[in-house]
Amino acid sequence: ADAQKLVLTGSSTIAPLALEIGKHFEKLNPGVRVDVQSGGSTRGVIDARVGLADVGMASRALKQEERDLIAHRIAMDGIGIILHQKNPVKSLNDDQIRAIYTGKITNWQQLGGEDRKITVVNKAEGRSTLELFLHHFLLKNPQIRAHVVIGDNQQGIKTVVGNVGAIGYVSIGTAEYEEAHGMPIHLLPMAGVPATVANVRAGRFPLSRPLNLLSKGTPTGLSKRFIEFAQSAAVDDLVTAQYFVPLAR
Amino acid sequence: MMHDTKKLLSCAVLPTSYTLSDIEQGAACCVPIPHIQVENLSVSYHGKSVLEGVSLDINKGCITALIGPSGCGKTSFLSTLNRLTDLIPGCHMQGRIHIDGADVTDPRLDVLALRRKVGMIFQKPNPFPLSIRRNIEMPLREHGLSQRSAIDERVERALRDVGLWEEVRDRLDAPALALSGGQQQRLCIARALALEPSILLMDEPCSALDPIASAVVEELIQRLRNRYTVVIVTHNLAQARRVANYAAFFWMTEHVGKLIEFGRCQSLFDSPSHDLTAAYVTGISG
Amino acid sequence: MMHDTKKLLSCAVLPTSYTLSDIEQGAACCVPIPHIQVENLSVSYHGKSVLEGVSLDINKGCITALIGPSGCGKTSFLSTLNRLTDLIPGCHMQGRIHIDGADVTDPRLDVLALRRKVGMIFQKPNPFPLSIRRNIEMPLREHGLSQRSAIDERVERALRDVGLWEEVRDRLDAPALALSGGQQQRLCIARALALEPSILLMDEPCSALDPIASAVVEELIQRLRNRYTVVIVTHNLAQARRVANYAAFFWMTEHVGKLIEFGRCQSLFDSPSHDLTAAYVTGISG
Amino acid sequence: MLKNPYRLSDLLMTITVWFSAALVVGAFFWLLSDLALHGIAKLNWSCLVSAPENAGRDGGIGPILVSTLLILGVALLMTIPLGLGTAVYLSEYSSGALARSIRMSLDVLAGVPSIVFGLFGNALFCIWLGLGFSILSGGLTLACMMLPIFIRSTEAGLTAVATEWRHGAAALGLTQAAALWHVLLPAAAPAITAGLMLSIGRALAETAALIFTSGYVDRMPDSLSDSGRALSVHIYDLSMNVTGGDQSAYGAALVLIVLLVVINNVAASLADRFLSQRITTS
Amino acid sequence: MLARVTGGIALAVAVLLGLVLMLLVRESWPVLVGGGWTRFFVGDGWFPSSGQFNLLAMLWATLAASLGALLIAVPLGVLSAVFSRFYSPGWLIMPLRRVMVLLAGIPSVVYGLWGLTVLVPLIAGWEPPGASLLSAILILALMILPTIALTSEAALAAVATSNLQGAAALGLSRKGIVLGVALPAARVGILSGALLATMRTLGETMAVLMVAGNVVQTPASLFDPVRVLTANIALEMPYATGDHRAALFASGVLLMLIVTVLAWLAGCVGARSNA
Ligand SMILES: Nc1ncnc2c1ncn2[C@@H]1O[C@H](COP(=O)(O)OP(=O)(O)OP(=O)(O)O)[C@@H](O)[C@H]1O
Ligand SMILES: Nc1ncnc2c1ncn2[C@@H]1O[C@H](COP(=O)(O)OP(=O)(O)OP(=O)(O)O)[C@@H](O)[C@H]1O
Ligand SMILES: [Mg+2]
Ligand SMILES: [Mg+2]
Repeated sequence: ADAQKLVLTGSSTIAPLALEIGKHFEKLNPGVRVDVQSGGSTRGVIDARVGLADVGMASRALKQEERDLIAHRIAMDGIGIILHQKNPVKSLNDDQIRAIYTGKITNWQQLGGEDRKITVVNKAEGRSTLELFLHHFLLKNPQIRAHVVIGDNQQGIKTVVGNVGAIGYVSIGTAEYEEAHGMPIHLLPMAGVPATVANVRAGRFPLSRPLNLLSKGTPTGLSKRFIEFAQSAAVDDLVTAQYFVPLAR
Repeated sequence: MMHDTKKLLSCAVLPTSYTLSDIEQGAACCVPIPHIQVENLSVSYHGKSVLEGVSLDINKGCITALIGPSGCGKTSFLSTLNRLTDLIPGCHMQGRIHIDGADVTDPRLDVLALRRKVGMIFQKPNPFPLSIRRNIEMPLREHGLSQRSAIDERVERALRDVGLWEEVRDRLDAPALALSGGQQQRLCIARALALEPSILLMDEPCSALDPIASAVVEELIQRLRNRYTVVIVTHNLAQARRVANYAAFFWMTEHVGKLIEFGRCQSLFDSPSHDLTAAYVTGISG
Repeated sequence: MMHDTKKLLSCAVLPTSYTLSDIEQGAACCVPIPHIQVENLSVSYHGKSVLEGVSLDINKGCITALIGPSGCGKTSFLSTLNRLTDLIPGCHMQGRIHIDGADVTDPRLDVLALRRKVGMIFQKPNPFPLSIRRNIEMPLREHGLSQRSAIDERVERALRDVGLWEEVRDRLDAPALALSGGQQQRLCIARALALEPSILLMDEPCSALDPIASAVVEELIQRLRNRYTVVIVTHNLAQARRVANYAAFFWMTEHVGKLIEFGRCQSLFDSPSHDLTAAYVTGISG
Repeated sequence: MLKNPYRLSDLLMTITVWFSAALVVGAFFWLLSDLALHGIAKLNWSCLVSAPENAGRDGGIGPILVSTLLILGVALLMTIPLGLGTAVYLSEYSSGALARSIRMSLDVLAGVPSIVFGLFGNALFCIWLGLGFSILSGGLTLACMMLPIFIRSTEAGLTAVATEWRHGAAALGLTQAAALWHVLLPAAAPAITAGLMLSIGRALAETAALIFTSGYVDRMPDSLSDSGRALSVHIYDLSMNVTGGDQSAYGAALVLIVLLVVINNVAASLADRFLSQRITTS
Repeated sequence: MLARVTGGIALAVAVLLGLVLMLLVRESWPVLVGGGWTRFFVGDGWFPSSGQFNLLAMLWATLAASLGALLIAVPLGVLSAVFSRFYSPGWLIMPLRRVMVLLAGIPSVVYGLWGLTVLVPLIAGWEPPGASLLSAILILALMILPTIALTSEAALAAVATSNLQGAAALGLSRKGIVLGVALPAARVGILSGALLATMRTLGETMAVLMVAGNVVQTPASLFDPVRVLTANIALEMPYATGDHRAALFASGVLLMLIVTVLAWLAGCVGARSNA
């Protein structure tokens, strides 16, 4: 890519945010273009590694074998458990969640709720939210007895909205927004910590992931300037507008 | 009476296979009993009149040929007799038609029953894209016959009637479209006969066939005389002469068809009373 | 020679509009100069032979009628003469055909030039879905004529030749498909004539037309005598008698067509030398 | 004459047919009214021309419309000549080994999931040919998807042209090219337009293949080598990735449907004009 | 000359299409040779991260969804085509066709979105989880209905009027004409329309992904969530590497094979009914 054009590829979760950051960056640096392509975190890793993209995007921490890249955190995203508004269950502990997801508990009655079948909503293989969730609850994917497997955040929310017995996990920012806009869902606290953006930002919420920009080696030139801009406090309002959690500074 | 019959015979020469008893049974044809009575019939398409003021009586058991140049309304006339005009968008008919005393133009008439009674054969053989057997069986079933043996018997009888039985008996389940043109046309006739109609309308039934097939079908039509009232459109004047007892000559003036002359076949051909008829039957020979 | 001419005339009655000078110009037809020489021709479809061992010479300026029952290979025979067989999948021909001395079966032959020289008219009129003018003009342009005035002149001449000019002169840009059947057929003939062929093949050119249109086209064909070598397939034996100088009778034995008899029209009809011919020309009259 | 014994079954049939038609239409009106209900609020003139803001929740879809049309244009520019050429080859020389293998691979390709086309386009056009994420890559990939549909329907149209005309043209000594140009293609025009509309429909609705080729950038494209977001990708992103993007998604869906109707009508009237010119004037 | 030019174009297209097929095969090659093709049909299930690549459950789901959609859409589509050819009052025909053309062009994402927000909750209220084989079938049926209705209508329109007139002249009722003549005469056209539709159901990705629930399991009831092969590719491809990626491509190859077999079968049926 030429010096004035920056190509970002990767996580579809980060893409809308990166697009907005890119637009602001373009405004501040006339003549510069920032092209954002989505396609998934793995794609961001691969493209950044082979140089197809100047900067990769990954909505998770780098794995062991990906340490040849450098991750630059630009925001946080908390993952919260959501239930339907009509579901009287107001909190679940980790063991209960584990039991639900492994199919040991199949009815809300067993958890003090109504007599209603539990619909377990899980994420598709490879998604970083899934990896985070499994890691936190010490589960393996084959153990999970899901009823619905989803791709992206919105699908999860729409699924829970449409099904009183459903349980799922989604991005907290998104869930807060939808809840505020009248979607019949509610977020559960985790280990007693309420699932709020503020708690994620403060690092109190146990289930959260970093949103990373990736570079091959130490970034230089335009990439460096962009990454620095994306990490600066100047983008905090953009991050908030996309319902993610700005970095604690 | 006897005199009439003779005249008739001299015009419509019967095939050699006919015996005297055949002719004698043919009394129906010789005694003019009107079977179809048409009064002041007009047909229009999308408001444009194509046939006007036709009145004639078609006699029971006789073969009546309709002749005339293309476009003069012969097909349109035929189609009114079984109310096939209902199906043609924009087609409208006026006037009176009585068949066996019932008014064909009555909107409350049961047209399905009418059409069952008045069979129709088209210029281009139009067997359905089904097997030979199904072609005959399907209409029978639709008309309420459901007993296997009765159906099989009727299928065979109809095919025998048209002389097709020997040719197709071991391939009744072959597609009808695999038959030759002449066979297809005979199948279409068999299909109509199986419903036991009393009237058969034929719209140039031989014109799409080669001469041999055409001769076979023509001979078949002659065998239908007396058992059925046949109205046949043909461009082949020689054929009209050979098969018909009565002939009706249509002509078109200013794009509107009219019935010019109607009468005994022989008199129409040999001593036409109208100049147009004379010109047509002599000027343009087959 | 004179004798021959008389015989010929008595068979193919010339229309009243013909004058003696016409007949005298027609020397080409009376002196048998072979124009098309066919030797031992066979045609097969997908390996199945349908026509075998046909040998005959077609004379210049004469009208030769091909008669015979359906399926005996008349159309197939015609199609070999302008190599239209090339277009039919699975069709294969064997034998020799010479036109004006050139070998038609030669694979290196310029078929486009051949087909320009050998015009063909089909049973169903097939004007292109273009305007009347474009139907004639387009082939001319494709054959390299590009001068506006020359084209216009040829279009007019061709339309006059077929007697269509007066009927369509003020609607040359109307769609050809809006013409009546007979007009369409004459347009197709005009289209072929505009290319100035020397041979015209006609495959039942009148059979899809009503008698009046048919008579017009027939008269037109007779006017083509002497100027063109015409090979015409017809099911209408009366027509063959009326128009043709020579006749070839094809018959099918065991699904393979053969040329049974070929000769002067009159002798073939009046004193056929073969039983099959006799049966065909008498047994099944028009 | 009597009343029929078989009238009852006829009545039953009539009821069944009316009921089925009503059911089908009813289901679709449910769907369409839902779409309209959700999306209509988002629709106005300014949204058609302005750029998206806030990840598409606000603002319009101007650049996206432009990208969509450019991608479609590129795809059509490829599809029409290649498709016509191939269809002509298949219909006129159908017996060859090449024809047979092309026909077979076309049938197979009709069944390849679109996402695989996306990966193919990414590998071939973006990376191997170095076009990168661009409108060009997207259009070319779409062309690959449209070709099977377009070729098959054009071929069917050509083979359905009456043999009378083929033989008529040949008998006049016309070259095959002349016959095609003057007679066969005009006569097959309705089938060709139908195939074209089918392929346009498929192209406009395509999501998976475009994410990997024309990309995600929602800026107004400067050239064909710019990345540009297609309308269907926009809809997908709004409904699946963007929090609070549903209403915009419905709005964009409505625009897409209207666009399709407009394109279809334009195509149909162009074809009509072309046909009537060929048929009636000199 | 024409043969050269069009042959050249055809060859170019053939090469292009060949490249697509090559890519599919090349990308799936590692698992095809590495693990043998049998691994797609044996084993505990689909756990790509632990090297288990059993596609059978998804294959059944794909077939069940397609078959179900056809069972609904073919009768409805054909009957509505019959309606517009034989029963509809004249003024209704054009609007009806317009609606069908419109619907045929609605992108699958939109069907999916609608299914997810309207249809799935409806079914969930009846029998959770809602996202299920049934919802996939219904959405697919809705998607292919226009195709089937339009192609059937075209096939019915192509039935020779001589046949319809002949049937009417035999005194057949409208029902008799439709069932006895029109539909049998149009069967090849209807069949090829249904085939087109089947291909679409097999290849459809986004809409099914959004409503089917995507759980890898062999469906035991209509209310079971299922994952079809295309959804599997779309869900996992962006995150897949190595053998996992190759296995996804292999499932693409499998889909293609099914479609090929179908196309071939249809060819046989068409050839037979023409003869
Ligand atoms: N469906 C139709 N719509 C409009 N006009 C029609 C229709 N059918 C026939 N006509 C017109 O009605 C007139 C009479 O047609 P008809 O078919 O009855 O003539 P015909 O004597 O049977 O001719 P032919 O000998 O060619 O069969 C013709 O001018 C024809 O153009
Ligand atoms: N394209 C074809 N493929 C296979 N067989 C054919 C083809 N065309 C004709 N035939 C067969 O070849 C034989 C001769 O056909 P042809 O059309 O030459 O006969 P014909 O004498 O012209 O008949 P008709 O008088 O009916 O026009 C027939 O048995 C026919 O079935
Ligand atoms: Mg008629
Ligand atoms: Mg022939």
